[in-house]
Formats: sequence, structure tokens, C-alpha cells
Amino acid sequence: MLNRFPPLAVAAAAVLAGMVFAIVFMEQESDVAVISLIAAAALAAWLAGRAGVAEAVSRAALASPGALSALVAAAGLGVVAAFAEDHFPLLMLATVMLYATVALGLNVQFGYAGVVNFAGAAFFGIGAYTSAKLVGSGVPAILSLPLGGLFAALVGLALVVPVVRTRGHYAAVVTIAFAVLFKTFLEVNDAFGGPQGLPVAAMNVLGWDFGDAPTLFGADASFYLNYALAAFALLALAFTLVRRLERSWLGLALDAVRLDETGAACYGIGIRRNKIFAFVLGNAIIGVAGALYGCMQGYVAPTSFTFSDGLILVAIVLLGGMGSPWGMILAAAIVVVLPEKLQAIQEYRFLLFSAVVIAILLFRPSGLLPRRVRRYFPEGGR
Amino acid sequence: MDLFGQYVVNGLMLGTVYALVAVGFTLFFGVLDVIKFSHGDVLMVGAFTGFTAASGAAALGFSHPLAQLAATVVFALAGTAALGAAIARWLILPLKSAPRLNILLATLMLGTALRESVRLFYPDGSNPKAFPALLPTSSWQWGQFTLRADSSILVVTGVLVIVGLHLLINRTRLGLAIRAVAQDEETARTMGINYTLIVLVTFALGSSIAAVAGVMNGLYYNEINFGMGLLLGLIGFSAAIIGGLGNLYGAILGGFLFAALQMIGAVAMPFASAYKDVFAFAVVIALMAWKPTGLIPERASDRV
Amino acid sequence: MTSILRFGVGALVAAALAASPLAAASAKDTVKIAFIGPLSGGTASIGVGGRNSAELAVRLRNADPKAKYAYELFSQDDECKPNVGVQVATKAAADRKVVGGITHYCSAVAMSTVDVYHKFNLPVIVWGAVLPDITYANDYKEIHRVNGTMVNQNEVAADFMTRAGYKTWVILHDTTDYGKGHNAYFSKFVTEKGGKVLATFGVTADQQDFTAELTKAKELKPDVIYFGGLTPLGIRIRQQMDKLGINAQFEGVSGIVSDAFIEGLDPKLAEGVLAFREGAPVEKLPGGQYFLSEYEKAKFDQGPDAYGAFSFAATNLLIDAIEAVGPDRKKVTAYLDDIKNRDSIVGPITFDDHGQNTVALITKYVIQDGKWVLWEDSEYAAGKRKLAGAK
Amino acid sequence: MSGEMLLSLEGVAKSFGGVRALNDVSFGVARGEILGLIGPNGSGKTTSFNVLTGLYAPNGGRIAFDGADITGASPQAVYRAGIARTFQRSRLCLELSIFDNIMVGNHGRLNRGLWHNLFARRALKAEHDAAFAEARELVALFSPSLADGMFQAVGALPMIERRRIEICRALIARPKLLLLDEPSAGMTHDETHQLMSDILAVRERLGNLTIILVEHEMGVIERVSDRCVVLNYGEKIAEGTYQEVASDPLVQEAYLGSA
Repeated sequence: MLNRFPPLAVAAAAVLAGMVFAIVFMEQESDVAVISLIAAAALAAWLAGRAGVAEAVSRAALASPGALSALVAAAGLGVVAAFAEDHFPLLMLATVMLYATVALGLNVQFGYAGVVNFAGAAFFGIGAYTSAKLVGSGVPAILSLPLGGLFAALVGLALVVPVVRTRGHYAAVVTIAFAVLFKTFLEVNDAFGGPQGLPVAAMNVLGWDFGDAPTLFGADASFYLNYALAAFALLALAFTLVRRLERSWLGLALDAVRLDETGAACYGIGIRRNKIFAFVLGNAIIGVAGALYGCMQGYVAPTSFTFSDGLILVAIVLLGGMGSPWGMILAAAIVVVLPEKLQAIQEYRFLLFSAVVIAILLFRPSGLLPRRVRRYFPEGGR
Repeated sequence: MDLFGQYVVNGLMLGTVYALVAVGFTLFFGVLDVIKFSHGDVLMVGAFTGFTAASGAAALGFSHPLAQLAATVVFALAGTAALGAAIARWLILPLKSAPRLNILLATLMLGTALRESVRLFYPDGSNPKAFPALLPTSSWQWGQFTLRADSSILVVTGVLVIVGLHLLINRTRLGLAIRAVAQDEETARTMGINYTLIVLVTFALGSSIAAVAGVMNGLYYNEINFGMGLLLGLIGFSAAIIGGLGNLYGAILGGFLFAALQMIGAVAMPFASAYKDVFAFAVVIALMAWKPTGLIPERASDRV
Repeated sequence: MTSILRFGVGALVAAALAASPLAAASAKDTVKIAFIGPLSGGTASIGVGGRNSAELAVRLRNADPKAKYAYELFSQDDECKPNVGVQVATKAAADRKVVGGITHYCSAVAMSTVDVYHKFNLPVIVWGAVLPDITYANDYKEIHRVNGTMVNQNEVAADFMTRAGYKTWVILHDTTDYGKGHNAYFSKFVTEKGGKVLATFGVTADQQDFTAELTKAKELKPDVIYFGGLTPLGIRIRQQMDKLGINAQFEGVSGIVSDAFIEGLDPKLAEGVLAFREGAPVEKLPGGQYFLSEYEKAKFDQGPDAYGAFSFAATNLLIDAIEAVGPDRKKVTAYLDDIKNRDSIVGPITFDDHGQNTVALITKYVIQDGKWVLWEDSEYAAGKRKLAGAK
Repeated sequence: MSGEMLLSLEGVAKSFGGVRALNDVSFGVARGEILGLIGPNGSGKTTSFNVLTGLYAPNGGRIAFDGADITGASPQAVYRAGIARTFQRSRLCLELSIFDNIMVGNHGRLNRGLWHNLFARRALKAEHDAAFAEARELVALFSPSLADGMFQAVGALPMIERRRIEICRALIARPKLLLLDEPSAGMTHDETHQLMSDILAVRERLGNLTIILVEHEMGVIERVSDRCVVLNYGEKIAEGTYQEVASDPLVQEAYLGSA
């Protein structure tokens, strides 16, 4: 029945609905309201699927991805704007966006190239610690973000030999060992604040102090608005980069390496080259996100970047659907927001979370928003 | 020299525990080519089952330590064996044909679930539990060197379990079946071996060995907590990998090697002893770069 | 269509929600007070004791018809981990309905969160953390503390131990600011009083195996093993000393004065352990009996533990401030800064210009027959029992 | 045999932990020739391909291709030199589309520059459209219906279509030598017949491509091969036209013995 409307219009309506839902949802405080909203959303999603909304959205995505992305971005900004004065929702939104950015980085590594990385939290931590050491010590904040990415990539380079030489479980042990090593190293090292951690100064980009509350239409906004906007910009950038990577010959080569190393090698695709490229690029993205995260939290400690945190990041990728950039954002939102909103399950969040991931692995291994077959350009090659 | 002896004994104790955990990883990998990462947490469940059994036995009036010890061991082994078989049946076999990463992640998550369940549902589970000292605590002194009866019993028990497992795998019909399944599923089936049964038995066996390690850990440190399995699992996995998966000797070698690395890191290196885990894991990474398939590599597999 | 549907459901739920508090609304406005402490992990018994005590203060006030506001305790678990502490502190401080906080037992956590409270202008009263830097290393007006710092505690400890005839120490401390602080102050005082520190080892807060450190310590044959850290590590170290046949006296700090420490140890090993804590024991406090009997009546599932009284006093003080100046963060801060000689169950409270209450009294404890006993009341002081290696 | 050999193996040997999979194997392929490589199971046919394409480094001997020594070269270098292959067990990427799979084979000819791929989307589009047209045309030679659905995932297609795509993948980069490893595996007799006709037709159009064909179906070999090399237990036991080798007693013994 939706066929009468142009797909883009239907998609726009769906995005708008999603935005309104996100705002209403974030405002709720009681568990009953949150649960009813989740139930309502599930029902709405199911009905929307029956009514052909999903179909329309995917057609719109195929026909005019630029317009749809712009719509979603505008909706995201709309949600941020709706909470411009509220500290905590903004902090949550910014956290979702940074986690989604990290998931995009991990997605390049094992969603595309098949390089497992259980030390995502460690590379995230490298970025955060870079901020802690640099911001406030004279290094311009605008440099600390790329430097966070650079350091994460460089430290990752130290692991490149074992990562590239090993496969399967043997590859897993390399990043697992690194994840444990990293946290222990921070704990015993006084220069990095030991188990106590380090405070991080507020970012100041060209006179724009992120620790100050900006004034918006005469009202005092939360200072987290700065970080939410920065996180949004970062996510948009990472998303565009990863999307373009996927829809290029480079992304194809990564896929070929993941799916069949031998086959890829026989068609001239350099296995090591591609794995190194994906590992380094992924770590750089994760590191930049970490640098911003450190500034936003105002505080870094080793226990924020443990092996278990790395697992949560991996689980986000899997939950969203390996290789699916939109899936990363959806999964990050669920993983970050849900336990915060549902006070009743707060204590049980890790338990529920692990149960959900196991269920996904057993019954829907391709994730919530499974990756689609690659189209390099909208309507390309017709 | 006295102190050197002390360090060696400490290292042997740690190495035995690690080897017991690593052996489990390698057994599972052998029969099914999968990593069951919840192994460390199964160990923790074993330790808690044992602890509960000991407390229960004490509450029922069995005050003799040996009676409590017997209850501890029996319940811990039986409980984890059942748990291991259940994990294999309901989680690992259904995922057998899924990508390796999925199984790894599923079992990692199962580990988290077990850990969280104990934390949330075991009475006062978030706090460490004082594991009773059920072994004789007498000790011998040679100068600075102290050897405790309980530590010696634990090391000897651990070694006996490993030797026993070796004999089981190499000298019994069950071991033959396990080896056949490890060689090739199809062949094993055509030989009339009940494939699923052997897989379940292997998982039960490996898991109960983890329980031995868990109870040993409890008896040695006199403390257990819900998080104890995580690091032990990671170390056991690393040990199994550096030794070379699917190889009993590799796992044992890896276990003792890791303990030795920790001891060297704590004692003989020019940095503070707190760096010992950093050192040990750094060496693990370096070893992987040098020998990407472990010190004792798997049987050469075809590349095409 | 979906948008209408979602919007409709959302609006319905929103309406239902808007209605529900109205239905339950009483004449009084509700004011939220945050309680933050370790509710899980190895120091949970202290945290839960503190939470119960704060809850008790809130309940008693809500039962009082003269109170202007209805109070609600917003209780959060910092897990004794700095990063979790910062997260929950941000959560509490970012909630505009929260007017003040009763915060932290673990010094490492308190040290990490002071910036957050300052950033959000949230007035807080520390109820258990003892590191001096929490109040003295900053000029934040928002931070106050009812309990004393570790400085006096270590001075008394060094004095007591050297008088008892002990000469040599090996120090183990956790590497958080808390453990480092204890190490710094105790080393300073004990050296001044003629004692000798043979070696110092920093250990991580979740370390399991201390045999390497203790084997080195054993070689040095100290009279005393001093441990600057919290209960869980304290238990492990005491146990492993025994495994290695170390017979030195075990001396702890206020961080091990908890019921959990005794429960975690074999009675034989707990016996004779020494520790020092600032403030008088609850039953000897001016309002101690009143507090204990009310606590008893409230039927919590565990006791107030070592710092419950401080939490109770801090909560009362914060509520008094809100009653006096209204639920406004800045006004409450200003009110608290001016507190002088205010009566409380832990004795008169006076905040100096860093918000620090001066607590002169230090209590010496020894474990005797599975209980923390005042040194002066113990059979050790009476000479009926002897400490390890006592001269 | 003509003097102009495109590929020649001289005394090539390969062993795995003491088991000799190839022993002193020498043969050559002339330009434009179709060589059948046959032999019983485990005689070393696939191993020869793996050694040729650089997956296994030989333990001895020399391999020369188009005037260059490619002994022990990496798979990537062998591909760049102009040798493409298919695999006995299909190695298509099942999650990827037909177009993607073919582009894997075209990889060497695509611009893999970072800037070009990530930021020069216009230039990339031009390259993409040209490559798409070429791939489509090639697929259409085998199956016009497949060419209409270049963005379907390969995993959903039947075996014969997958084989066709695999061959397109090997052909797209215009190799000088094509190695076909049992193209008939997993297909019915009729499908195999159809596929071989397609291959021959395409070969015509691509200017008499040189092919080495490993095949079990002797009918196929008889029909398409110019010449045959027979392996048994890793050694070459016969060489000649199909009729010649088929009547060779050594060959007959090898096949009968193995049956």
C-alpha cells in the first residue's frame, strides 16, 4: 500500500519517526515506560516491515544514498538538539556515537579483512591516554585527536608481524594477550597514573573551550553539547570513510582476503598488505574516537579499557551485522542506551547482554541489520 | 639458593594449574577444532561448586577435613562435567559449522554469563569467598626454604591428573575413540564410534580437569571469587596456543612456560615485579610472531 | 503510517507517565540525594553498611512531619573502581534533581571524582575515603569530608608500633593513590621514630599471587609486614604470608577494618592483626547508641560496618543544609562551607577552609577471637596474649 | 612438440613430510595448446597446479613461463605473470555478487590507489562502469541471463552457474595461460558438456588461449585436448595425444590398478 508514495518520502517519514521515538525514549525514566516503548518500537518495526517500509527504505538507499544519509544525519542532530540542555542524555548520545565509530574501525578489521581484534578497548585506550597526556600540556587539542589515532596505529604496527603471520585461533591470542598486557601495563606504570588513572583537561579547539557551556538561543546548553557535536562529526567522517572503502576496489580486496586467502592470493591480491592496511586503518579510527572519549570523560583509568570492554566492542560489531555500517550505529545505541534506561536490568546488564549475543550467534548470525550485497554506485552498472 | 628453591616451588604450583587449564583447551580443540573460551569460567563454577559442597558437608556435620575434601572434589568434578557436556551439546555442536570467530565469541559470552550468574545469584556472590583449608598445613623448613604439605600435595595431584589423562588418551578404548574423532569425524563415524557421545564425553572430561584446577586454586589461595576464571582462562588459552593446539605436550609445555615467564618477570628482570604479566604476555606475542602455529605445531594441514 | 503509530504510542506513554507522579504526589517536593560507594566487590560490606546508614537518615527525616521536603536516596555503586566512580558521579551530578551527594569510601575513586563534582557544582560530603589530597589537593568548595585523613592514623600507628619494640618493616601497598598515600605517610613517620623500612613493594589492586613479593620480603626477615590497602588484598597477603612461613606481625590500615576481613580469613590467621582508624568506635560516639538502636530497628540485612556512622552523620548534615537553604546546589555548598562545631553522632563537625572535618581521635584495633577489638580493651594490651614477635 | 613453449616444467619435485607428491615431473605447453593433465586419484595433478601457481614452493626443478623463471614465485607474482586458475572445489566468495567475484579476478588491472578509491569517486565511477561493461559482456558469452543479474550473491546460484562465474573470474584479466582444475566436478554429464562447449567458444573469441585441463571425465579430455600428460604416484608416465596415451599399457595399468 506504500507503493503509491515515492520511496524517499517513505524513508524520510521512517527516519522522522525514528527520531521522534529516540527523543521520547531518552526522556523516559520509569522502567514501565521504557519497556512499553521498546515493545511499541518492536511492534512498529514489525508492522513497518509488513507494510513495505523496509523495502521502500532499501530502495531509497539504493537510489539516493546521499539524500538518505543526509536525512539520517539531520535526524541525529535533531536528537542531539532536543537534549541540548541535559547533561546526561547528551553524554549518552556522544558515547553512542563514539562507540559506533569504534565499531566502524573494528568492522574494517574483521568485518572486511577478517583480522580478529579483541584489543579494541586497548586501542581506544591508547587514544584516550594520548589525550590525557597531551591535552593541557601545550599540544593543541585539534592535534590530539589525530595524534590519538596515530599512536593507536603505531602501537598496532608493533603487533603487525604476529597478527599477519597467524590465523584463526592463533591470531586471536595475539590481540587477547595484548589486551591483557595493555591494562596491566597501565596499572603498574606510574607515568600513566597507575590504577588511579589520569584526569584529562577539557579540549580547547582554536579558542573554543569544550568545558564551557555554549549559549544556544539565549539558553545555557550543557557543555556536553560540544562533545556530542564533535562526536557526531567524527562518526560522520568515519562512516563516510568506511562506506567509501567498502564501495571500492580496496574493500573488495579486503573481502576477498577474508573469505578465501588462497583464492585471493591466486588472483594477485596481497594478503599481508591488505591485512596490515585494515588493521592499521581500523586502529587509527578507534584511536581518534578514544582521544575524543578521553576528553569527554575528563578522566581515564586502566579499568575502562580491559579485555572485557574489548569483548563488548566485538559484540557490537556482531550484533549490528558484520560489515554493515548502519548496523554498527544501531547496535552501539542499543548496547549503550538500553542498560542506562532500564534501571531494573542495570545490575543484570552484562548477563542479559551476553545472553542476547549468544542468541544472535545461534539464531541470527548475520546480525540485526545484515550487510547487503555491495553496490559501488547508486544504480551503478544498470 | 634457598630462595631459588622457593621460587621454583611457587612456579611449579602455578605451572601445574595453568597446564591443567591449557590441557582442556587443547582437548576441545583436538576433537572439534573449536576453542571453548568459557573454560576459565567453568573452572570458577567448579571452584564454587566445590566450595558449596565443602560448606554443605560441614553444615551436615562432616567436620573431618577429608570428608569435606571428598565432597568438594566429587561435586566439583561432577558439576563441571555436566556443565561442560551441556555447553558442548547446546552451544558448541549447534555452532559447529559457523565461522570460528562466532564460536569463540559465543563461548566468551557464555563465560561472561557464567561469571555474572555467580556474581548475581550465588549468595553474596560478588564478594570473595574464604575457601576452607582442607589439606594438612604442616611445613618443612630448610633454612629460608619452606615447603608446605598442602602445596606439595596439590602439585603432586596436578601432575598425577595430567599423567592420568595422558594414559587415558593413549592407553584406553575411550582414548582411542577420542583420538579417532580428533583425526577425522567421518572416519570415526564409519568406525562405528558415536561421534556426539565422544564429543560430549571429551568436553565433560576437559571441564572436570578445569574443576580440578579450580579446586586446587581455591585450596592454595584459600580464596575464590567470581572473576577468578577470566585471567586463568586467558592464561590457559595462551599456554595452549604457544604450546601448539591439539597437542597434550604442547599444553603442558605452554603452562609451565607461562608460569616460568611470570616468575622470571617477577624476580629476574630489571623492572618492578608488578610487570611480570606484561612481560609474560609480551613474550607470548613475540612467540606468536616467531612460531605462528605454536612451539609444537599441529599436523601440517593442506593449504588448498 | 509508522511515524503516526510510533508517535501515538510515544505520546500515550508520555501522557501516562506525566500522570503517574501526580497521582502519587504529596504536599512536599521530592529532593534527590546521591549516595555513592562500593556496593559490590571486596569492599562491599563497607559500602552497603554506608548505604544503609544513609538510607536510615533519609527514612528518619521523611518520617519527621516538620521536614520541608521529601527525600529520596539515589544510590549508586562505584565498585571501588575509579572509572566506574567517574561514570556514576557524572550520572548523579548530571541529574538536575540531585542536590548533593554522600560520596565514596575508596580514596582512589574519590580522588578521581572531585573534578566531576566541581565541574557540575554538586556539593558532596565524603563519608569514608581517607586520602588527604581529596580535600587538600584542590580548592574545590564543593568537596567536604566528615571522616579524618590517613595522616594522623599513620602517625599514631608508627608511634604505637615503635613503642611496642618493633624495629624493621617491609611495606606492601596497592598502587592506587590510596596505597601510595599510606606508604608515604607511614614510611615518613616510622623512620622519624627510629624504625627501618627494609623494602617497599607496590602491588596492583586485583593481584592474586603475592608469592614473588613475599618471598623477597621473607629474605629480609622484617619484624612487621605493613600493608597499605583495602580488605581483599589484605586477606590474600595475610594468607600467603602463612604459606611461605613468614611469622612477622601483620599491620594494616583503616582499609582492612571491616567485617569482611575477618570473615575472609582463617581465625588462626586473623588473630592478632593490627589496624588503625580515625574516629572513635561507633558505640563510644556521642550519638552512637541512638544510631545503633535505630539501625537495629530498620532491620537491614547487614550491619553498618566501620564507616556507617560517618555516612549517617554526613547524610543528616546534607539534609540539614537543604532544609535550611532549599534545594539549590550553590546555596547548599555555601551553607556546608560555613559549618562550625555542629553536633552530630560522630561528635562536633567543623569544616576547615578545604571542607575537611578535624577528627583528632585515632582508634587502635586488634583482632581477637574473630572480632575487631579496641586495643585498650584487648587481652593483648592486658598482656594475656602476645603479638607475633613482640619484644 | 613445437619449440615455442609457453610453460615448461623441468624435473619439478614436491614432497610433504617425506611423502613424494611430485617426483621429477617435466612437461611443457605450447602457445594456443590445450593440454590434458590426467591420472588416477592422488597422482599429483592438483599438486602440480598448486606448485605452478606458487601455493607450494617446489623442492626441486625449474618452472619457466613466457621466458621468465617463476620457480618458487609467490601466487601473486604468478598471477601477474599471466597464469589464472580455477579450483576443483569452487572457491568463489559466496557472499559476494557475481560482479564482485569477477572483479576479484580483475584485481591486477584495477587502480588500487588510496586516493583514487576513497576520494576520487568520479574517476572511480568511470573505471567501475568500464569494468562492469567488460565483465557483463564476458558473462553474457556464457549465459545472458546471468549477465542481467550481476549483483546477485553467488551463493544463491546453482553449481553450473558458479563454474561459469569462476571461469569468467579467471578470464577477465586476459591471462596467457588458464589452469582448469576439474571443471566437471559436482556437475551432471550434460552440464559438463554444456560448460566445455562454452569454454571452447569463449576461447575462440579470446584468441586461442592456452589451457591446461585437469579432468576425470575422459570423454571431456578426448573431446577438447590437443595433447595429454599422464601422472601416476607423482611421476609422469606418459605423454602424447589422447589416443596415444589411452593405448599406453602403463597408463592402462595405472587406471585399472587404481580402480
